[in-house]
Amino acid sequence: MNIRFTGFGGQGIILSGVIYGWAAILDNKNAIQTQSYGSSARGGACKCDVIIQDSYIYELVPSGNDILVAFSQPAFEKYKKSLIKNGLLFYDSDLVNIDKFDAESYSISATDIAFKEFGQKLFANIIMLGFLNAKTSIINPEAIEESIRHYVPSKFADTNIKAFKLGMKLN
Amino acid sequence: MNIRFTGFGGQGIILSGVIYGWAAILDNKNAIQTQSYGSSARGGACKCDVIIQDSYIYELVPSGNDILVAFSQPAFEKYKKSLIKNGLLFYDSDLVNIDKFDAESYSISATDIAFKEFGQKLFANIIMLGFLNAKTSIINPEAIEESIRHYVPSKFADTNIKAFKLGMKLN
Amino acid sequence: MTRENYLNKLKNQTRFIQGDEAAAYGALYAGCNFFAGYPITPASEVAELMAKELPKTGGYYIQMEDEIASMGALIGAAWSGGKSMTATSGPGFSLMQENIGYACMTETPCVIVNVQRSGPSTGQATMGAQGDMLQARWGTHGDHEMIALSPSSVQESFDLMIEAFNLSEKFRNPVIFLLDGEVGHIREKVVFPDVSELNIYPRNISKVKTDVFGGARIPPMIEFGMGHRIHVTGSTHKSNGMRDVVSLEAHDTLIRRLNDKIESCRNEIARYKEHFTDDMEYLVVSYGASARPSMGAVLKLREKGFRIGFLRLITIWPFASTIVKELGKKANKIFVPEMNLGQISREIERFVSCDVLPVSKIGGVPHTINEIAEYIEKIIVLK
Amino acid sequence: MTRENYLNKLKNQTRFIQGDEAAAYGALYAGCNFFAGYPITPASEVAELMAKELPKTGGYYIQMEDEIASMGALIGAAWSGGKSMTATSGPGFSLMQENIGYACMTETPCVIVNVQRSGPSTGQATMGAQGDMLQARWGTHGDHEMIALSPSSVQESFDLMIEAFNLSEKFRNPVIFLLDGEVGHIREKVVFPDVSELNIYPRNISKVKTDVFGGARIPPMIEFGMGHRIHVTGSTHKSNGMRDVVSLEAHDTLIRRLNDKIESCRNEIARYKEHFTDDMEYLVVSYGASARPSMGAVLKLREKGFRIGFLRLITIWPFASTIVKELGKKANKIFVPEMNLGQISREIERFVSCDVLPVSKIGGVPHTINEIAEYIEKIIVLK
Amino acid sequence: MGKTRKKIDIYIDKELCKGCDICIELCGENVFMKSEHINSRGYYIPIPVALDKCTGCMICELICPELAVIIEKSELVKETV
Amino acid sequence: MGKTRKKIDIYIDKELCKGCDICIELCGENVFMKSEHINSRGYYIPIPVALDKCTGCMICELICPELAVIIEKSELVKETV
Amino acid sequence: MKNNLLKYLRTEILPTEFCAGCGCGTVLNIFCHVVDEMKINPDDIIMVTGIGCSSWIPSPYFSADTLHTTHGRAIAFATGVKVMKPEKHVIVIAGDGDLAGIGGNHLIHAARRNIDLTVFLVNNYIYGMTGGQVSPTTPSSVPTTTTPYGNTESPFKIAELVAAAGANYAARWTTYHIFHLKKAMKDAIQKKGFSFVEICSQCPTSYGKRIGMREGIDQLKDFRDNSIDIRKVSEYDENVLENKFIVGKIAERTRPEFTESLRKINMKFDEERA
Amino acid sequence: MKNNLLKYLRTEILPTEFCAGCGCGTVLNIFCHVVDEMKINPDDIIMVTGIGCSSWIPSPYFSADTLHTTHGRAIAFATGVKVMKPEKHVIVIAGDGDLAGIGGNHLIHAARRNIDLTVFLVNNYIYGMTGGQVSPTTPSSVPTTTTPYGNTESPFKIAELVAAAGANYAARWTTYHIFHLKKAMKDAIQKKGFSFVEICSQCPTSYGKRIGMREGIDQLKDFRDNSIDIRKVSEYDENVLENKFIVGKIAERTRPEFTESLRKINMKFDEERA
Ligand SMILES: Cc1ncc(C[n+]2csc(CCOP(=O)(O)OP(=O)(O)O)c2C)c(N)n1
Ligand SMILES: Cc1ncc(C[n+]2csc(CCOP(=O)(O)OP(=O)(O)O)c2C)c(N)n1
Ligand code: SF4
Ligand code: SF4
Ligand code: SF4
Ligand code: SF4
Ligand code: SF4
Ligand code: SF4
Ligand SMILES: [Mg+2]
Ligand SMILES: [Mg+2]
Repeated sequence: MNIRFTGFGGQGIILSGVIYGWAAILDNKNAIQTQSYGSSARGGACKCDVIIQDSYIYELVPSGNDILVAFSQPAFEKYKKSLIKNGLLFYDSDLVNIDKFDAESYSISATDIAFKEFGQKLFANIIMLGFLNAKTSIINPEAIEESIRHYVPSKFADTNIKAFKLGMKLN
Repeated sequence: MNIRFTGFGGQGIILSGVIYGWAAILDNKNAIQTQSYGSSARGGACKCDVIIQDSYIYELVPSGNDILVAFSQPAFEKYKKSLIKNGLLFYDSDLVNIDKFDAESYSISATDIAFKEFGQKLFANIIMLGFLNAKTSIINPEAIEESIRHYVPSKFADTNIKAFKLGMKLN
Repeated sequence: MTRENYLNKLKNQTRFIQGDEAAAYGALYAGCNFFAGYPITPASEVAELMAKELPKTGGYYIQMEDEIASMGALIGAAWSGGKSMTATSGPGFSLMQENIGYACMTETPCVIVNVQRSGPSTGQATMGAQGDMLQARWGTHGDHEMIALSPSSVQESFDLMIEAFNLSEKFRNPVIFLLDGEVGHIREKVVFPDVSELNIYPRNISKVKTDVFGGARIPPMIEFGMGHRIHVTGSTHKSNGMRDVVSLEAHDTLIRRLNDKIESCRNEIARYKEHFTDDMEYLVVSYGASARPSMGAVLKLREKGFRIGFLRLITIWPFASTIVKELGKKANKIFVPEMNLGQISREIERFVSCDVLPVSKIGGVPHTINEIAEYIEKIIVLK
Repeated sequence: MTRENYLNKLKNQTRFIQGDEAAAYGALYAGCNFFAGYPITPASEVAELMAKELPKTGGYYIQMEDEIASMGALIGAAWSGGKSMTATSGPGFSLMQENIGYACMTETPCVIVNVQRSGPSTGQATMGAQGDMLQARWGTHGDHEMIALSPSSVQESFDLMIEAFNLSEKFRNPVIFLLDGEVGHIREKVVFPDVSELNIYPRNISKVKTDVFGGARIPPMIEFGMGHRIHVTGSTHKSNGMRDVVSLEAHDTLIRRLNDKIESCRNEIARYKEHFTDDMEYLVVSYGASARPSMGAVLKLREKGFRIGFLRLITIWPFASTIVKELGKKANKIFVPEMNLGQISREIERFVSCDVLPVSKIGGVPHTINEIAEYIEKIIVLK
Repeated sequence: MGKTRKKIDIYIDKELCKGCDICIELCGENVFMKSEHINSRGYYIPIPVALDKCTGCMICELICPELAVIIEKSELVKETV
Repeated sequence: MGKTRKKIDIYIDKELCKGCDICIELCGENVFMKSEHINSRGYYIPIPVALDKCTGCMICELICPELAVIIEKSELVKETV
Repeated sequence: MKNNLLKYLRTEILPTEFCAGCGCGTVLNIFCHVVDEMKINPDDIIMVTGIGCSSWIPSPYFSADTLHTTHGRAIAFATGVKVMKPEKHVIVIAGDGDLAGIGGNHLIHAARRNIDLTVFLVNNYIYGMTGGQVSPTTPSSVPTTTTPYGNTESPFKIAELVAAAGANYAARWTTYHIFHLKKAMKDAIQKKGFSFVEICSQCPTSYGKRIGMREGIDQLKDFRDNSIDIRKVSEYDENVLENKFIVGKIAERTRPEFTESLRKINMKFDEERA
Repeated sequence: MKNNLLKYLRTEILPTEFCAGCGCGTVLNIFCHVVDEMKINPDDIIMVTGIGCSSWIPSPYFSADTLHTTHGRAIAFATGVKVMKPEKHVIVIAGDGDLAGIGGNHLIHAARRNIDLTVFLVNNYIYGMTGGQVSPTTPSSVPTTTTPYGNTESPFKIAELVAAAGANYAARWTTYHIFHLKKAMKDAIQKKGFSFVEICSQCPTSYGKRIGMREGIDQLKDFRDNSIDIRKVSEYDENVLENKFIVGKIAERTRPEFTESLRKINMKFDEERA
């Protein structure tokens, strides 16, 4: 299972991937996470890939993504071709316009919800994670919660869990 | 024919060798010259080797010296073993005491003569060169004169030639 | 005591970290107490972790003005009781070469991490590569041996780093830790062990005054400050350390011993993993990141019925020539997937007479299983 | 005009000079008009002669603060119309590695003289060696090709330097001039030629704006100041010079072309001399200073009736693999006298299946004819 | 003696602007305001809202990190003092 | 109150000396002279010829590049002023 | 309507890859103004630079002959350029890490040699491009990715150091002081011999956030509020000055220029032969 | 009768390999006096050096733990030593080419970092060991083997530069000023933080003969006759000063020392755990 999170640098794209990858491991799977570096990491099309498998991972480059998560228009444009046939697209409808893109797509207005519910756009990613996992059931949600608690500063942990649960409910 | 000139740094040891080597070439022979570098070049046992052959020189290290020229006691002590059996030793009797060294030896009091004749110890080496070549007839003396003129500053050329000729006469 | 406390807290913990970070943790387990470095992609994460964690274990992190100075500080620290490490990538590794040679010549234990990126020159800084495999061996001037290791996973990056320190102490030689940018930057699971269950090779320090540069194939060390007034120089020296820059014997004795101490233990140092070599007709040899799709490809080809074996090199230098020679006799062809234009495949050619076929890929993206499998299959079938 | 006058004065003159000096004169004949360097034994004589003579020919000598800066200035000068050169020895050569890689990556013609001394590290500064043969090939990080030449006499040091400049211009690649301290420091006879009878390869400069980094296997150059606003970078770039540090294609295209431009002309670049190889049973391969006693030994052994041939490598890199492969098929054994622990003999092993026996000597004193002859004879006779 | 007054126009290059707000914050006359307009790279670009207050001091043009501000002055009236 | 006069001895380490003459030239009291004695490395070493003039200023001892000069002071007389 | 100054840039790669609000862009902007106002033909400029965000100002953005070198070595490369092309403006723009960190030796030696280069050091107090490691100009106590517990070192006063090394011209300004900076850059270009301007510049991404200034404008305001004219330095206490930006001209001299001295030697031989 | 100070030397290799009349020997001599008078146990000294004649002062002659490093890198190596052995005197003695030429960057960075090293730079105005090439302290116009037509560059005022880089102590003396020099060396050793003494020293073989001073004593007399006390500098015209030896203390400060700052961080964690 190859998942690519994409968007602007600073939107929490990398964190999403890391949380998801670690959650997979907590869920007794194998996972590898990679991300973009350098000026592209600062620019508009930053990406974070997570490979999740039950067996040992020999393939280091996802030859195609089963799931693409898009948090910015430039990122969507740049990476949409990486989605495999029958892949799933998740995107933030506040930030991305997919036009006539031909794929099974799910969108939520994550940024808007984050801002409205938690006063901070930053939670959009965690909401999306909840939504994504609810739709796909890749990982046991409890593992994800544990992973979130591991990675976010403890004072923000509860809000993040809330955001995650909110995302799950959007399913 | 392997010739080693030795002495203190600054006595003109290197110059002697270079002059002799170039003279050999002017005399249509092959010649290679090497010398010591680094702190040993400044110390008491500086050396300058000249290999002279009629044919192309394949051997870069003189496996033994046919002729050893010694201008200081430490140099003599250090290099006397490099003289081959039946080799010739030339030394400045003002500076070197060969004790019971077993070799065909020729000495002149070159430094003294230089000082007395030319007011400068520095000419001792050229005197020795004349003496050495007269004894051994390795090189056509005219070639040596030409070589001297090539290497010493023109204002000292005549005196050097004189010193050389003086050396030859000491034979 | 702080270091033990620190490691006890880590014991049996699982983490999802980068290969760079795992290497740094491995160093802490190995007893590294000094890190000097200079930032460079994709190795900065090693430094950053060391800057954060070393002080907790009583060690010291310093950032120097460049890689040359880092390598110098490393050596100074090592002679002053430090188990020292640095981390860099191609451009910095090139700059370190002079002082790496000094470390060889003075038999200074230390570990140099080179997280390889696409070169030559600044190349593509954020893209991983395996382009410095031969530089690790020959980058500094003069005859010298080298020890270099290359892990294929984040867990191995941790485990092998402990080995790197051990080898460097045991052989009194710098050890090059050849991460590739790929393994350096991926995050994977790592389980931290109990330090008390590990073999940590202690520095061989002589309490009494003795020859530090001879007298044994690998002489003991004496640390600065013990009152023995030792003399350490990168110039040719006698066994007591005193310079001898003119005698052939001094140079010959020293340099041959330095080379011999590694060369004679080639088989002891050379680590590798063999798979399916019993029945093989063909052999794949790989290492580092490219060993993973290589193994994937071998599995795939075997499923298809090809009698193909796999040799994963863990030690790169000294080269595992014994096993390569042996397997080379059994193989019709050897395929060598590498993220370079065929560096280790050249070394293999020295020891086998069958065809050695590099499966080169450059530009920062690791081989896929299919790329390797298809390439091999085409050649085998065409044959 | 001054340069022509200067060379006309030298024409047909005979001199008794050192290999270092001959290399410097060769550079002046080749059109070198920029030298940047830093003193080091046994290469300082090259700099000293250039400092004295370059101004007479209208060229510029500068002494930089270190070897890194020297190599940098060299490249800057080359892009500004300079035919540029530096001279150093092991420690400085190690320091230059990063910028040598930059010169490869930017296809900058320039000549780097490495007068090899006993290493590793400071070793024995005044003693000659051939210890950097593989460093010349692999010293900088990343995949790259290299051109390296090694003269065996003072006259050849002069002649080959002209070739070095020509190759560097023709292939737009740095050329390493691998003098050994021995040939660098001996004085021998040199005859200066008439410059008008020499082939001096002119820099291939495009007057019109064009791609300087692609479009042809060896694209033309454009000099700074011509108004074409060219962009030169050591990062991966497209054929117009603009950086592309993410795409695999850009890297693959560039690096493979850079390697290919040398590799595909291997046979054109590789110069060597063969002697007595027609009837040979055994082969001696050597180069540089050690080629001289080697040839002496071959002559001696042939006198004794041994059917032994000799191959003298003049070009070291790219390696003369074609002839070595060919002769390797005829030889029972190959002996390789080198003033190192067997560096070129390793490369030979890649191409032949017979035994390759290094005849190593280190410590600054060249082999004697007898040492080589006796070693070979013992092995041949025992066989 | 005549004194020349200048007419000033301000242009913002919408595609170059990265919405850093430096022009907005450093214009001593508060000529700019953040607009609702998002450019293709997702940045909210500023607009001049008080053109008449602009003194033509050039601060905004010189300091904009994207060379996205152009202050265009054209001579208007030659007043007699 | 008493004033102590010192007896001064000067030693030259003949084997260390390189005959550079620095001690000879820089002794303000001209205590040294070049001797006829050549040491084993061929250098003419200095000798103190005017020991009585030596003030014990230590210049020669400190400046000798070969640590070849030793100024040895021993207390002699305690004079009453 | 397009900015007339875009003619000085390689427009096909705009907008820049700099982060929003980064001072590098301002330096680029002012440099374009300088070239424009001085009526220098960019064909007469050779830009040389090293590695870092600041190095991207000339390379790739400014459209002139450009030599993008290895990290820290710009001045060494530029030395070769200037010797062969003395009639050109050879201008180096690079970062604090590049020029004063790894490249510090070339900087002081070029200043000593007094070669006619113009060097603009963009001091953002950090290794920006590699993600925020401590640099030789990072103030004491500031936390960075490699000084998580605060910087234990003190920063260089780099313009003063360059002056002490012998430069013919040295000044310091900030990206806030656009007019002074423009003037200083012109003076530096005009000045024969080694000239140097330290440009204090904001890096919101890798530095600003470490000192609580998340946006470029925050640091600009800091520059505005905490700068002291060098001519007034004596009025302040030394410990007050520690955290201030001392701006102004630090040195101006007329020592002989290096490449001219080199040429004089060659001229001697020209004459001999004529 | 043997010199009592020989106990500080590796006597088996005496006499030194220095040329007759070389200032290196005087520096060695005075350094022995310093150690003796300060009653420092040589076991508490770690000497670090680079490559050059001056580097032979500590290595091999002075008998203490000795780290003879690569050319120019002594200070970098010494940094690693000092961090691990803060209780020891870590002392660097090396030449102008080594410390201010190739090693200039380490010198200024160590001064900035203010690490507690003591550095004695033996300035003989030349690359002595390699046979007399121009160095970064060779005065203008002097002919050397690589400046046959006279040096086209200007020299560093290296002690002033080190002061500008941040050293806690910087001074300059000559081998003629033996008593002042001895005092300055003691002060430098005592001073916490980076301390630096430039020692102008004669090199008859590779430098002196180039300026018509064939014997060591000639340069010593030059030092004697052409030195000016730094406190009296203002009394002289600048062009008079150009060719003078400005001697005295150039800077003394009490900025925090680097290894102490490092240790403070570690102590924080020690406490946490205690
Ligand atoms: C030899 C070498 N070491 C390290 C690097 C990695 N590197 C690239 S940019 C950089 C720092 C740049 O800092 P600075 O010059 O201040 O520029 P900024 O990005 O802050 O503008 C470093 C360390 C390199 N490219 N080469
Ligand atoms: C990297 C490197 N470059 C060059 C040299 C050659 N080298 C040895 S000593 C020396 C100069 C020493 O000059 P200085 O430091 O002034 O010492 P001095 O001999 O004058 O006392 C040089 C250039 C070297 N050993 N290593
Ligand atoms: S300063 Fe420039 S980039 Fe920033 S908001 Fe204003 S126009 Fe946009
Ligand atoms: S020119 Fe000056 S006043 Fe006008 S908008 Fe710009 S900053 Fe404001
Ligand atoms: S100063 Fe020392 S070395 Fe020189 S002559 Fe006097 S005793 Fe001898
Ligand atoms: S101690 Fe002083 S007075 Fe006595 S001999 Fe030495 S220099 Fe002369
Ligand atoms: S990291 Fe800093 S210096 Fe680099 S582009 Fe971003 S803001 Fe500018
Ligand atoms: S060359 Fe100069 S510095 Fe070196 S030992 Fe001789 S006099 Fe001293
Ligand atoms: Mg910076
Ligand atoms: Mg010196």
